[in-house]
Amino acid sequence: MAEITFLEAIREALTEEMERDENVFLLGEDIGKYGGAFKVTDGLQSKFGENRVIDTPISEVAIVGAAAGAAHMGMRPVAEMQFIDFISNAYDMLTNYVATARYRAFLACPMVVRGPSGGYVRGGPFHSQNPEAAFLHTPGLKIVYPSTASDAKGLMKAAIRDDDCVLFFEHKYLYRRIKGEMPAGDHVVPIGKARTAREGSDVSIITYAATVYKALEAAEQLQQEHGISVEVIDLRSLLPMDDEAIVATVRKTNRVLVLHEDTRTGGIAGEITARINELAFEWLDAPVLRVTAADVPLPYSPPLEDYVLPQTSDVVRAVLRLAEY
Amino acid sequence: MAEITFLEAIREALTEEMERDENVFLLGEDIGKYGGAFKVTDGLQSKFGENRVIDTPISEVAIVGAAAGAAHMGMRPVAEMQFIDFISNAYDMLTNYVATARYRAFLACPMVVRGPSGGYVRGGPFHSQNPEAAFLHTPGLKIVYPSTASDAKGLMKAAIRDDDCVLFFEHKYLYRRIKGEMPAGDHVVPIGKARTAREGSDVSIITYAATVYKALEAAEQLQQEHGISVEVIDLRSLLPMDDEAIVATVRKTNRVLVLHEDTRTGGIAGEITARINELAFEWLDAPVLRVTAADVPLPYSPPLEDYVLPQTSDVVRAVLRLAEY
Amino acid sequence: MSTRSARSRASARRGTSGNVSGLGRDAKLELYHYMRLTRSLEERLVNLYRQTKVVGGLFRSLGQEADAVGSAYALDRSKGDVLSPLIRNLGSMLVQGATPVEVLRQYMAKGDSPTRGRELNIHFGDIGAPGETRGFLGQISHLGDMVPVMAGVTLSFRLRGEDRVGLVYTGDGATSTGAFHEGINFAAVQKCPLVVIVENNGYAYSTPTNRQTAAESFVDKAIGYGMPGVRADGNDVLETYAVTREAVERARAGEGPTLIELMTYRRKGHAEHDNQSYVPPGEIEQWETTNDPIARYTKYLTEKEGVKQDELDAMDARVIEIIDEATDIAEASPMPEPTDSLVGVYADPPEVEPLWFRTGVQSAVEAHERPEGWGTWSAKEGARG
Amino acid sequence: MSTRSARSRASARRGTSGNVSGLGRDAKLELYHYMRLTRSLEERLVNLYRQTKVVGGLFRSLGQEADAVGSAYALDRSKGDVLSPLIRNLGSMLVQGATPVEVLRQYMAKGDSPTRGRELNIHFGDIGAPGETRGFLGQISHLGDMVPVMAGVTLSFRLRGEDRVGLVYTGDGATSTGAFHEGINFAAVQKCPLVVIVENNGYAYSTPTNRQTAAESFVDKAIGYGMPGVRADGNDVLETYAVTREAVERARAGEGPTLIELMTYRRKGHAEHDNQSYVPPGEIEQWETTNDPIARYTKYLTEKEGVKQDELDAMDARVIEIIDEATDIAEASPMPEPTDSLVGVYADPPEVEPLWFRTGVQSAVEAHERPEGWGTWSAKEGARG
Ligand SMILES: Cc1ncc(C[n+]2csc(CCOP(=O)(O)OP(=O)(O)O)c2C)c(N)n1
Ligand SMILES: Cc1ncc(C[n+]2csc(CCOP(=O)(O)OP(=O)(O)O)c2C)c(N)n1
Ligand SMILES: [Mg+2]
Ligand SMILES: [Mg+2]
Repeated sequence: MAEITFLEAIREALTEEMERDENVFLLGEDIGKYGGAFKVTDGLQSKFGENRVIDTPISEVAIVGAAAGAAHMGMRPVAEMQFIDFISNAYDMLTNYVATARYRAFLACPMVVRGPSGGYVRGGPFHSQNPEAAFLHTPGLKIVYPSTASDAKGLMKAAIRDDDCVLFFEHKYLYRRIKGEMPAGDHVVPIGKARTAREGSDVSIITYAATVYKALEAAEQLQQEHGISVEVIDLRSLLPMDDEAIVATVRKTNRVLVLHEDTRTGGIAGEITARINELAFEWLDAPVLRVTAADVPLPYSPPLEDYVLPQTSDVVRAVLRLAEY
Repeated sequence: MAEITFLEAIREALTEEMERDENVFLLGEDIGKYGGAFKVTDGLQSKFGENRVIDTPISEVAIVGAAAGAAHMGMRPVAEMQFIDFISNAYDMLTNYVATARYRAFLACPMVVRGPSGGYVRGGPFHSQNPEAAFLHTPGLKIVYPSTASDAKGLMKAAIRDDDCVLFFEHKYLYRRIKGEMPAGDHVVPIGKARTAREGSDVSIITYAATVYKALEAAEQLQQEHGISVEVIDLRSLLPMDDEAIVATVRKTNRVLVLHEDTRTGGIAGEITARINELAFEWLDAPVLRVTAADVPLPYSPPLEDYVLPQTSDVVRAVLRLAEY
Repeated sequence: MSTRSARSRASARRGTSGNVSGLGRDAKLELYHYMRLTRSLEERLVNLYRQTKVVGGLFRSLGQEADAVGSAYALDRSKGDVLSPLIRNLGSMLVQGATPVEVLRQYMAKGDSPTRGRELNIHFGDIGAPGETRGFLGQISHLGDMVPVMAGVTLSFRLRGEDRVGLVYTGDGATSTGAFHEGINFAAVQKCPLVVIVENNGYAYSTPTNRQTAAESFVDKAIGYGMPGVRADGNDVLETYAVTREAVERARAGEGPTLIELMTYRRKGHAEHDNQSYVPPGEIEQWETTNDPIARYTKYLTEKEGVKQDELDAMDARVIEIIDEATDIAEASPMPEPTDSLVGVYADPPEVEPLWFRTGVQSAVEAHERPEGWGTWSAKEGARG
Repeated sequence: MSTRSARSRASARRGTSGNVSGLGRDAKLELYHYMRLTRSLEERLVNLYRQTKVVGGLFRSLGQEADAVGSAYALDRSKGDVLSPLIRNLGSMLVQGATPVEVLRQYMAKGDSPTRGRELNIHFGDIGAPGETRGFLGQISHLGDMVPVMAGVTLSFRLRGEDRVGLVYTGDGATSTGAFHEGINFAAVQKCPLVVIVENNGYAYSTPTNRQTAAESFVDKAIGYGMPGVRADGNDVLETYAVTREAVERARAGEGPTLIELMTYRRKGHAEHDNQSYVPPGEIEQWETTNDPIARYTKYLTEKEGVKQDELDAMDARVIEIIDEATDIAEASPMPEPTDSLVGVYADPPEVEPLWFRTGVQSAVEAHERPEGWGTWSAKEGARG
């Protein structure tokens, strides 16, 4: 089969799910005729009609709230945030209304909120955000953040079929840079399972989304230049998190680096570290280290953005420190 | 000097700061004539007038946004959220506009957002929240969460004088239950410094806000019944966090429990654990353990709320496990 | 081109009154029943609150029963119409089929309450397929949020070609929220079959409407959303019914949302603890003595419909019976099992694991650790009998 | 009581035109200068964009220069009036004193740009004490947020008894945000000296106004906020000036906010990359040929004010000179130092420590790691000369 881009994989998942289940519909800003700011939904309105691909006013609260209302009634809405940065406008609706619906009212709320996230693209402080840490803290939500085209497809299908609200973050740096072959048939990747992106035995890197590629680049370099064997775990799902996979890699290498693009303080590396601490403390031969962005709003100018975000060379330095520990 | 309640201490701080600096003003829902849902601002409008204690529409976005605008122009607004749970409506304004103002635009934004937070009061899922984890992740904000009356006063004064935005969480369980004597004079407690609430040598509990009292109760019990000496660190400030104090207690006891009322996954215990791991791994004789609420929206009925929130007996059990490790 | 000011697209509306409601005698008595049931049930709750059996605050709709009952009555339950109540809409929920036992159990935080003790007061619902559910949605505390959600509920009706209509209530205060604005605008653009009712009861907590908006009336917002607006006397149950009915029919006909402002008055405080010190002297008494919706309706029924006072008295007695029975049942209900708190955050996994330090521990606290809430439920003694 | 519909409190307004603007010849030529400067500066940016010297997207206000310039010109800079621009308000910023060099440096992400390379395009400001600052506030991307912020800025004017006025711009699309609603309502209730301008340019990104609101016009929202509303021809710079001036005077007199809807048209795409495939054929050309604000104003100046075309040509040439000079300066500006990214998140501490794995490391990436942005800045070759 031919390779398709990460972005096309998402579109393929949306298309297949819309074909499979007439309750699936899309809503968001400029997603219809225009096909969305990144063209993820390109062609879907002409294929499925205006009732299944709905252009909305600039109203993230209403988009998410209306998705929830429709979801209660048996629909399966997929809401787009034009940039994921605008999900913060719907923070109340998501954390207070949507996340609690099942628990406090026994109401199903099967919906997906998706959108382009992440940096490395000179987007500046409001078009580059990684909002996972803000939502990790909310029981009732699920969060996925894929790094490969086939996971993007399979997880999107799983997210649409999930009976609860799934936040689906699409790293825009990967949209057109990453390609992959799609497995044949109804390709669904279960939410909550990590993936081993590279096997290794000396040091583990636990990461997700765009920094998976920084980890892989670093791993290659470390192998070649230092003979260090690095295992790379791509979490894929952040909530629920795959504790088993985390523990397994800790037991294997005894040295762990957590890597994410998001800022450091309050970023989800903290949660991962705490889990490792609780579940596999005795297996650690070194402290769990974090490579993350610096604690600043993400600046736009290339030298600044490059300095703030984690880079391959940082990963190399951190792994060397772990290996030497 | 006579003891005053936690709530009165906050009112005293507001009063003194309003007297000291005419740029300080208050805004929020029902804070004027009515004095606020918890009466924190009782009497302040009649004392300072309608221009300094402003009743607003039910508009948390506008309250926070207007505070920011006034702050840019040299005012020092103190905005009340009627319950801190409603701060989620202003999540965008706080994290995107306010927190970045200095960095992206060199604009000062000296303001305080305060409100009653926390559970143990049968408030249910929307009147009991602890929002610190959602904001810990945002460079540009500061967060304080006091547990004693005198810290409440001293930190409020520091927050008002701080040149950046400070989120000031007031645990409503403490409002009228906790009393203290106010130090004489201009009592300002620096933001970013923890407090040793009880000295001890066997196990450390790092906590803040209402659970400081759970920790102290447990410590007493552990001393009496098990001869275990527990040190209790009251963080007071969550952002910035007092790494020095954290490292010092780890070095002293080598066994750490992080205790907070907030839910577990994504709660700030993760960040604390990661810091301990990085800064004092070699000093740990046991994994850092977390005692927190369960990962569910906080239910309202007493048996449920009691079950979900951390209780003294949980702390005792966790410390025993650490001590025996 | 020339400038021009905001203009009105108003179509003049004539005052409605009882005789245009189109309701028969039985229906009119049913309206009376629900208004009385609302008031008496709240009075019972006050007793229970004073007995410290209510956990959390108690919210009254005294003097607003007509607006809640009359508007809800305009929905067609046989078609599966739905509504989203706010804290003063106990009456609306009763009309849709909520029962006194449910309400009492909720307020007493019982384990068999509609939310199993998870949510407070009348924050509960029953919504889904027509026939199988009664059609009211559980509110959350965050004001305004129910408007977008109901926009979505009714959007689903339109998308599926269902013949159903939704009604969402919002207070005068809640109109100031961003969620209200985004939701009503979304519903207007999407032509959702939704009726939006602003209950103007003069106050939002302590804040009078002139500190909430500079507009003369809330119905003035309608034109800015491109929808018809109607202002009606919310203390006239038949007028309320009639204007809502008209809006419901418009919605059902595919003509989109209507904004209705119902004029009423909150005679009690925001909640039971509020002493209303901010209310100008005499204002409450004025409404109580000259504009009580039940008194007005009683007068109408006896004078215009020839209903005998005896008949109404019998209905009142029946209401008390219902409430007595419900109270007994609710009081006998158990409190929830502590570990039920771990069930049902997600469909999958269906249950959260107990945290390690709780494994095997069933209940979390000793009685002496229990705090007093804001309500009157006494922590130290449990729910006293 | 009887029901009634939304009514208008409209006071009829006559069309304004050039001769009621009250501006003298010099001022009128200054308006021309700013409109031309706006257009030519954006044209220069297009060149630089094509040369891959612009980092990030490029946003045009082609065809909207009159609305931006005319409205901003109505503020009194000597009194310290302030405005909050949006992405199409380059013209407004120039009127307040923003310079082409600043704009060019911003777009090129230079280290000496007004935000030191931290923010994009025209997201920069200069606001504070009158006299010391020029009075424009740096916007953020999240639409609507500037309305509450400007409510607060102007609230401070009222609280301190300062004789200053604020002006906030919002697009037709941004009116759908909760922040817009909360902010304008807050300003109305608080009688803030604020003018709110809705620039109705027909589109929000690809979304036409009839998918943004069901209302006939945005000015219809004014009555619902209890403020006067005026709709004006935003492509007529003098009419725009006149209606804004009136609103500014109302605000300064303590009479509170006014909502102004300026009718205009976005002739280019949302940003340079947008091919406008969603625009009905002929629509752009129609506006271009019959309703270009500069062409219209040129006609007015030459026909009604007796300005010679030569004089205008000389002004145009001067504008190009200014821009050439500014381009040279901006191109010569350095990119920021990487570690400047750690400075100034807080007043205290003034600087974030470098993370441990970066200690001593000055620049983060090798050239080969650099990604292409959405803009045309070429990662591989840096900012090509
Ligand atoms: C977003 C939000 N902010 C603040 C509150 C706190 N609060 C609860 S009820 C209330 C007043 C509501 O007034 P109104 O909408 O007029 O309804 P009423 O109580 O008069 O029926 C307030 C401020 C809230 N619930 N939600
Ligand atoms: C809250 C929010 N949602 C979405 C966006 C993405 N976005 C940026 S500009 C734009 C369209 C704005 O349209 P309008 O307000 O009419 O302004 P115009 O571009 O026409 O001047 C959108 C949807 C945003 N910036 N903020
Ligand atoms: Mg009200
Ligand atoms: Mg527009």
